[in-house]
Parts: sequence; C-alpha cells; structure tokens
Amino acid sequence: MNPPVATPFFFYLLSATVIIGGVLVITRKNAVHCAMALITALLAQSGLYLMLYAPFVAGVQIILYAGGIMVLFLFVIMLISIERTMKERQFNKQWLVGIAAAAALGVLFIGVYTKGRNLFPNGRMQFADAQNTQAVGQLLYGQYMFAFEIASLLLLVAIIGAVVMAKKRI
Amino acid sequence: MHDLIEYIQSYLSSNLTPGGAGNWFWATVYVLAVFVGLSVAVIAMNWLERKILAHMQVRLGPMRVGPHGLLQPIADALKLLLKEDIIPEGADKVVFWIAPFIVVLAAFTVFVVVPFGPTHAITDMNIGILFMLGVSSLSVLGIVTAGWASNSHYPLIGALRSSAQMVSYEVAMGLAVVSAILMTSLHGIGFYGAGDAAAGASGTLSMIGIVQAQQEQQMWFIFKFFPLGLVAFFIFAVAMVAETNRAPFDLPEAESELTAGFHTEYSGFRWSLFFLAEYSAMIAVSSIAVTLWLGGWLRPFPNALQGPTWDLVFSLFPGATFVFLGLMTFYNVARMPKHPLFKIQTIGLAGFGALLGAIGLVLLIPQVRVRVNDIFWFSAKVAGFMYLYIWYRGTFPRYRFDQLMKVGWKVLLPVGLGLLILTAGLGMRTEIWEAVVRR
Amino acid sequence: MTDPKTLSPLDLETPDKTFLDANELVINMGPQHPATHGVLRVILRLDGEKVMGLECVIGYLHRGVEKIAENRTYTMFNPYVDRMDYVAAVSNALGYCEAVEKLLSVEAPPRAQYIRVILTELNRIASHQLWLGTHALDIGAITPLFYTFRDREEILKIFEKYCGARLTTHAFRIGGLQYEAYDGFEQDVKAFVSFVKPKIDEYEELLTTNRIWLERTKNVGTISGKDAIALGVTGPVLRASGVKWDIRKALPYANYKNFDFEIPTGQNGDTYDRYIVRMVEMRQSLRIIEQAVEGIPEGPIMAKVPKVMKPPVGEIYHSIEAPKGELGYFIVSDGSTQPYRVRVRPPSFVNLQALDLMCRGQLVADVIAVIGTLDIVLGEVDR
Amino acid sequence: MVAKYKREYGSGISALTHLGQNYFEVDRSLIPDFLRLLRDDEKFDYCVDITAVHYPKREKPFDVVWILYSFSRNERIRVKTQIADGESIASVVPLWETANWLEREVFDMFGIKFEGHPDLKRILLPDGWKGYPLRKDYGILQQDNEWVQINLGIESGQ
Repeated sequence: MNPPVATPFFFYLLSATVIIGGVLVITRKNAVHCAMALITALLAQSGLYLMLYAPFVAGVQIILYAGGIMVLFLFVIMLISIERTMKERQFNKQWLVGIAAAAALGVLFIGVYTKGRNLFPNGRMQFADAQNTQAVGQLLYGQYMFAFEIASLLLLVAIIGAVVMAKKRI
Repeated sequence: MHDLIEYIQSYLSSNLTPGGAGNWFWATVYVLAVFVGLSVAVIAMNWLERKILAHMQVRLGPMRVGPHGLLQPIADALKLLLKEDIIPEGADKVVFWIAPFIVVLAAFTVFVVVPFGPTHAITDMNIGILFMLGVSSLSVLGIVTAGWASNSHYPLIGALRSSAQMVSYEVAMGLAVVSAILMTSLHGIGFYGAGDAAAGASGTLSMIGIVQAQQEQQMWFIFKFFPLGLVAFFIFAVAMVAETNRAPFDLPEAESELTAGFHTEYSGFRWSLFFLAEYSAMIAVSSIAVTLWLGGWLRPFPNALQGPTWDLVFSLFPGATFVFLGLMTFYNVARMPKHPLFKIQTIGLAGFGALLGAIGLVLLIPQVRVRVNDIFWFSAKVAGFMYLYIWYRGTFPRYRFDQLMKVGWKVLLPVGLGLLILTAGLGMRTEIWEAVVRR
Repeated sequence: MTDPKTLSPLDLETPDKTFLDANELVINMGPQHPATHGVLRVILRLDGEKVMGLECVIGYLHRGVEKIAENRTYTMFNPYVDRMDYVAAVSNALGYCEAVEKLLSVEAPPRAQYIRVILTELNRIASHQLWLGTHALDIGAITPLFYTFRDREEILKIFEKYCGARLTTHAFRIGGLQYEAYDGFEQDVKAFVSFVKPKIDEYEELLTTNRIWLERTKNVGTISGKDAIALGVTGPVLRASGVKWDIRKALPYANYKNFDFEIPTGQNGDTYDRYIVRMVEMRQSLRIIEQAVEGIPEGPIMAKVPKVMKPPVGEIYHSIEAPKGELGYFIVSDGSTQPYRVRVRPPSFVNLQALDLMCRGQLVADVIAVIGTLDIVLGEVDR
Repeated sequence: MVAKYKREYGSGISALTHLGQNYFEVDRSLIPDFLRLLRDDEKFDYCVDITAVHYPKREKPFDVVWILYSFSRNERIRVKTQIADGESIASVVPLWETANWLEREVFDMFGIKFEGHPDLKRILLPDGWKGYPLRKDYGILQQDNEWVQINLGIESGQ
C-alpha cells in the first residue's frame, strides 16, 4: 500500500498555497500576474484532491483548469492593454456589501465547523483505491447519465452560441 | 559493504517501482538517473540532429570540436551558460524569469511515470497517462507567459500561435489516447491471428498497466483491431509533432516569419532551458506513443518468436548494438587523416569507440543483460521517433496557421471521434450482439 | 469587415477609429528580418493574422548607382552594374553593354554573342536556384536550400574559370568580351547541363507534389494578368499570371532569335504557378545553352570599339529579360566620355510594388511566401 | 498615328526617331491628355519606366521621360517633355498604377512634383533628407550632413 500522503504537513502547505494564491489573484493589478497566481492556486488544489485519494479529479483539474482554461484566460488577458488595467482602481465602493457577505460566509463556516462533527461521523471519508477512475466513470455514465448528457448539451449550446457571436463580426 | 550488495540485490529482485515500494532512497536514485539520462539524451540529440540533418542536406555538420564534432554540444552548452542573460527593458521581469522554469519543470515532471521497464519507472500512478497529458499541457503556460513577458510583437504572436496550436491538438491527441486505453480492457481481433488472451481484463490508466495489458494480449496496440490501432497511432503521431512545436508544425518558432517565436527575446541560460524543454518534451511524447502503441519495453514479436532461444537472442541486442557502434567508431578512426595534427582527434575518437565497446561488453554480462533489456527496447523505440522528428524537419515545408488548425479540427478530430466509437463498438461486439439477439 | 483588396493605400493611412480597427496590430517586419531577403522593411497592418495592408520601406541599400554613373566613363561604370542584382550579375552586364553598344552603333561579333548567351542563361539558372532555395527555406523546407546551393556552385565554378570571379563577374565588355572562352569551356558547360538536369528533377520531387508545399503556395499571393500589367510587373511573375511575354521573344536582343525555346506561362498567377514557371524556365535555359554550345562559331570576340568611348549625342533605352523581369537601361549621352545620365529600370523595384496588392487578405505567413516568390534582390531595388 | 496626333495638337508634339527608337516630344500642357490617349486608344497598357534628366543650363531644365510599351502592338515608345524647376506635372498613377513608386523616385531624386499622386514622398532616401541627388548641381560626395549627424550620430557619412 502507498505510504500515506495525507499528512497534516502537506495539507497545511497546500492550503496555504491555495489561500495565498487566491489573495494574490484579487490584489495584484497586473492581470497576467493574477492569472499566474490563480494557476498556482489551482495546482495546489489538485494536490489537495490527491490527498483525498481522488487522483482522477486531480488529473482532470490539471488538464482542464491549469492546462486548458487558464491558457485561454491568459490568451485573452495578453491581448488586453496592460497599461489601461494598471490605471484602473482595484476595489470599488461596494465594500460594505462585501464585508457583509464575507461575514455571512464566515458565520456559515463556523456553524459547519461546530456542528460538522455530526455530519461526518467517521471523521474521514472512505476511498476506493485504484478503482477510483472506474468508479467515477461508472457513476457518470450510469447513475448520473442524464445530468451528464444535459451538461454536455448545455456546453454544446454555449459553443455554438460563441461561434455565432464571433462570426457576426466578420 | 556486503549488506549494501544484498540490499541492492533484494531491490533488484523486487517487482515494484521505487514509488510503488515507497522506497525513498531508490526513488531518489531513479529521479537522478532519469534526470541525468534525459540531459545526456538531449545533448546527444543535439549532436545527432545536427549530424543527421547535415547528412540529409549534403553537408558534414559539426566537424571541428572534437572528432566528428562530438564535443560540439558541450561547447554549445558552455557558450550558452557563459552568455549574457539579457532581459529586455520593457519586459515583465518576474514573469520573464519564471516562464522558462515552468516549461522545463513541466517537461521533466512528466518522466515521473514513464515506464522504462516493468520496474524501471520512478513511480506507477493509476492515472499515469492522465498525469502525463496534464503535466505536459502545463508547458503551454510557460510558452504563453514567455511570449507575453517579452513585451515584443513576435514573441506574442508566437505565443498565441503556440497556445492555440497546443490546445487544439491536445483534443485529437486525447481522443487517440482514449482509444488506446479502451483497448487495454477489450478483446482483440489480432492482426496476425493471435490475441484474445486478456479477455475480461480491466482497463487501466497506469502506464505500466497499459504495457502489461499489451503483454497479456500478446499484441502491440498499433496492430490491435487493425487498422484502428494504426489510425489511432497515426493521429497521435501527427498530434505529438504539433504538440512539441516541431517541423512541419513549428509555426510558433517559424524563423522565417517570427524570427524565433516565443523565445525571440531570450538568450543564454534561459534560452537553453527552452531548448532543453523542447527536446525533453519530444522524448516525453514519444514515450507516450511507445507505451501506448508500440508495446513499451516489450521486445519485438512478443508472440511470434517465443522460447528461451529467442529470449537469449533478443537479450543480446543491447550489448551487441553498443559493440557494433564501437566497431563503427573504430572503422572511422582508421579512416581519420594520418596527419600529426589529427592525432588528438584520432585518439579521442578511439577513446569514444572504446567507451562504447566497453558499455556494450558490460551490457553483455548476463545479470546486467536481463535488467537492462527492457530499458534498451524502450529507448530504441523512442530513438526511432527522434529520428522521425529529424526526418520531418529535413523534408517538410511548414504549414500555415489556418491550415494547421484545419488539419487539427477538421481532419484529426472527426477521425479520432469515429475511431473511438468504432473501437468501443468493436471491443463490445459480443455484448452488443447479445443485446441485439436477445431483443 | 470590408474586403481588404478594395481598400486604397490612402484608406490605410487614416484608419477610421471604429472598435475593430482599434484591434489592428501594426507590425514592423525588417529591415533585419530573416525572411525579407536583405534589408527590406515591411510595415504590416494586421487584423489578427490577416494582412489588411502593408507598406514597403526601402532604400537601406541605396548607393546612388545612377549618380556614380554620371561621374564615371562608360567603361568604368561597367563593373558597377554587377553590384545591383548581384545574384544575376551577368544579366546586368549584358543589358548595360548592349545598351552602350547600341549607343555606339556597334555590334558584338557572333562568337561573343554566343558566349554571352551561354553565360547569361547559366546565370539565369543560378539566380533561379538561389531563389528556389531561399523561397523554400522561407516556407520551411530547409533541405532544398542546400541542394540548390550545391548545384549553383557548379555554375559559379564555370564563371570562376572563365573570368576569375564568381558572383560579380564583370564578364562582358562593351563591344564583346575581354576573355576568350577557356580551353574546355564547352565541355564544362555540356557536363553541367547533363549534371543539372536530374538535379532539377530532384528539386521538383521534393516540392512539386508535396502536399504541404501545394497548400502553402496554391492560391497564395494571387495577381491577375490585368493587375500585373497595370503594376508593371514583369518576368516570371507576369508570365505566371498568364501573360505570355518574354523580351527574349518579343523584342529579341543578343542573338536569342536564333534559339528555339518556349515561354512557360501559368494560369492562376499564384505562388505555385510562379514556382512552376521558374522551374520550367530553368529547363528552357538549359535548352538554350545546349543549342548555343553546339553552335559557337569561330571568330573574333571583340568588335572594333574606340579605346576612349565617346558615343554621339543621343539617348537610348534598351532592356533585356533578366531573371527577375525587364531590366532596362536608359542612357543619355552628351558626346563626352561619361554618360550624361544612366537610368536603370530595375525589375525587382517595380515588382516589389505589387507586394501590397498580392498580400491583402492573406496571412502573415503568406507575406513571407510572397516576398520570396517575387524574387527581389535588395541591391537592385535600392541601387 | 503620328500624323493624326500632329493634326490634333499641332506644334505641341513632334515625333522623332533616334537609333531606331521612336519618341515624342510633347509640350507640358498636353501631357495628361496625350498619355491618356496613348493608353486608351493606342493600347500602350504597360508603363515601363518614368524618369527625368536634368539639364541645368536650359531654360526649362528638366526632361521628364515616360517609357511605354504596348503588348498588342509589341512596340515601345518614349514620351518626353520639358519642365522648369519648381513646376509640377500631372501624375499618371490613375493611368498606370506602376507609376506610383516610379514617380516617387523621380521626386526623390530630382524634386519634380507630380500633381494628384496619392502619396508623394521620398522612397529611397530617408524622409527628412535635404537636396535632390540626381540634379547636376548636387556633387557626388555631397550629403545632408545635418541629417547624418542627427540620425546616425556621426560627424559624416564619408
């Protein structure tokens, strides 16, 4: 059996990376730096998935988010004039609403944390070793088939819509 | 000392990868070995590419530094390391600094799961192939940021092309890979009649598992469901050239259009990192192709030529190859000009030949022979791909960007999709048949 | 988006500030760029990778050849013309020598004429070979470059044996030739002809049916025959557009009327047709050389020309079919030893003007292909 | 053909032949019409070259020369006119597109202005250059030292 990778050290390291990356995303003025921070956060997140013995999800996270979506993000960001975004103000005047929302979220977290012990009685989740990918596949194509197909149909509509909108300009 | 030998022997007799065994020491040794081996391979590739390309183009290639230019890559590396590291004034310094490291990290991390043999891999992940595709897709990030950070038009266009190219060819590549993964769990219709040994085997994403599936089914996947495996391999072979930005898909660095594409502004050490990354990425994707379709570390004709005699013959190959290379070198030593000025060169070449011969002799020792056989076959197959890369470069003109996209989206993608459906259908033919009959 | 072909250069000078035009990218290509064949600077206006228009900035290699001519005697200026189109130096010299000969009302003796034709046609092959190698390199095929340079070397060897120089040969004199053909000249030329014929097949094997080559060159940089005439385009570019016009046939000079050869033409006027036309031209040049070598007459190689040339007052325009197109010399004489005015009508300069039209609506990669296919030599464009 | 134009324009045109090459000497005022006629009626559809010659001692020091060719007639002719310094002449870009760069070069080298040219600016010399090098009063070693000093940062280009 694999040696445990779910040690607290790794957990705190990865969590700290995610949090620092997240903070950098909203504080940096340069959009490309934001994107880089976001990528770091996403990679650390996939590390967290690995710790949950969900390697498939981790791999998909890397391929889709870090390798796919973020490349397209950067693609768009690079074409935006950086000079103009640098002059823009980072935070707007909605800070009161923001604080209220953050406070509400914090209360929710604390609530879950205090009451949460009842929600997960075993303290840790069961994981299906090695069969993980197969399990995901069977769930997606078995139990959640309908939802899966609906989601893919939605994406198809989005793609066609994007093409139509892009084509209009030519 | 004795303990050490025993320890090594106990390891050698185990059938686990160091990662799988959780053995930190061996894992470190393997990481170092892969890293060093990869660097040497890139250096050798550099020399070989220049030589082979030169001979394709009726010229000699490097001849001055060392006998037959053997030391040329070392001289180049020294030059690159000593060169001034120029950062353009308008560049985004941090990103400019980080970008080459992203590319190199992505290119090297991939090798964690590459199986050079049943136990010769740093580790075996059950999402091995997914990991390889994922991590290698990260190198796009480095290219894109490098192009952007240079703050110059040509790198930017190069980066845009590169990212668009890599993202779109990843799709076709993924489809081809999926069809190979499907084959791991499906009954086979053999190209040459054999196969079907692995009925009921379950599919796997593990790199080692994929090769083992080929071993159990007694068939390389390139021949499985003939011609489906071949077509899938072909799609992958095209996509992997595009993925590594090599000719004829080398648009991101098309020198006649964009000077050097995304790394136009890079120089010295940082440029050499891109170079290193490009070549190790080539080796990495070739490894995927070899693992998925060409039977990984398995020797040729696993089903036709069986038995201890054939095993012995094939296990002699690695040593024989090196001895042959050594003899070739000695032949060239004999052909060196008999001039006092060439003395050092001649001695150097003879020394190189002796080194090759010695390696060959070591590889002929029975104990060594058995352990390195699989590494040899894997490397030989990868080397074949490397030769193909050079060959393409010497032969093909460059695609234009829209044509490249057309090939990717309008040819490879539909073919890959159809292939996937056909493979699945053919693999499940008994189930489908039963379902139809039961109706 | 409007069709870029309909925009005039004036529209490009003042792009209207709509949302889309704000996304136009202006790219400066050159003067130091690997694909501009020298010091050509091209300012591209791009919409994405689509070329909306371009402007050539030339003159980086301007040496004032026409001014120099006014300060040199007719003989002294002869070597200067080699420096214009330096890959086809012999053609330049032929045009200049014949123009001055016409001004002097002398004619080179037949033997000189034959040797001139042989050398000029050899030079045409050399020029086309160099063009093919660099053009293929621009499109990404690196190997033809080495093949063509290997074979061009044989031509340069003949030049070197003949007059001691390889590139800027200064091969001809006003009134004929300075050097008699060396011993074995005819054998060398015959050997070259039989050597290079299979080599041209070899180039064609690499490219003519190569799918990538076809995709990169078919329907790229198309120019109609009408546009080509309006833009004054000459040479293979004009012929590829379907206009069957070659000065060697239309207004024969030297003794081209004695030789049997064909003028290749294309239909579409695209890059591929220009490639094919030049390939056929090489073979036709070989045909001319074969006939000329067979028919070299004995006799003097120099007409009676005064030591100090003082052409009578008057002016002359004489043009020849250089590898790039119509190369004309307009020489005004005031009766002194120095030309009063020499005007060179450079084919590359005029052909380059068509670049804008040919590239509109194409992609950046095509601009490189089109620059290559125009076969410009900056030494001639800028003079 | 010659006779016809002689009748039409009278003394403004003279048709001459030198060394077997035909050329017209045309009065400046007749140039636009005459060239248009040559292109439209006589099918001289290809403008080979446009150039100029400087005769400083003459009253009208510049000869402007058009060299034209007709594909259908397989015939080449020259048209010449004399203009004074500072005078301008009609551009033929609307007739032959190729005249664009050729006229720019004449402007660059002689300072002759072409009316109606879409973009008359220097072509071979840099934009800020002073002087017109192919005029006879421009010495062979002469150059725009000021430009050289400002743009190249050296004392002299010689």
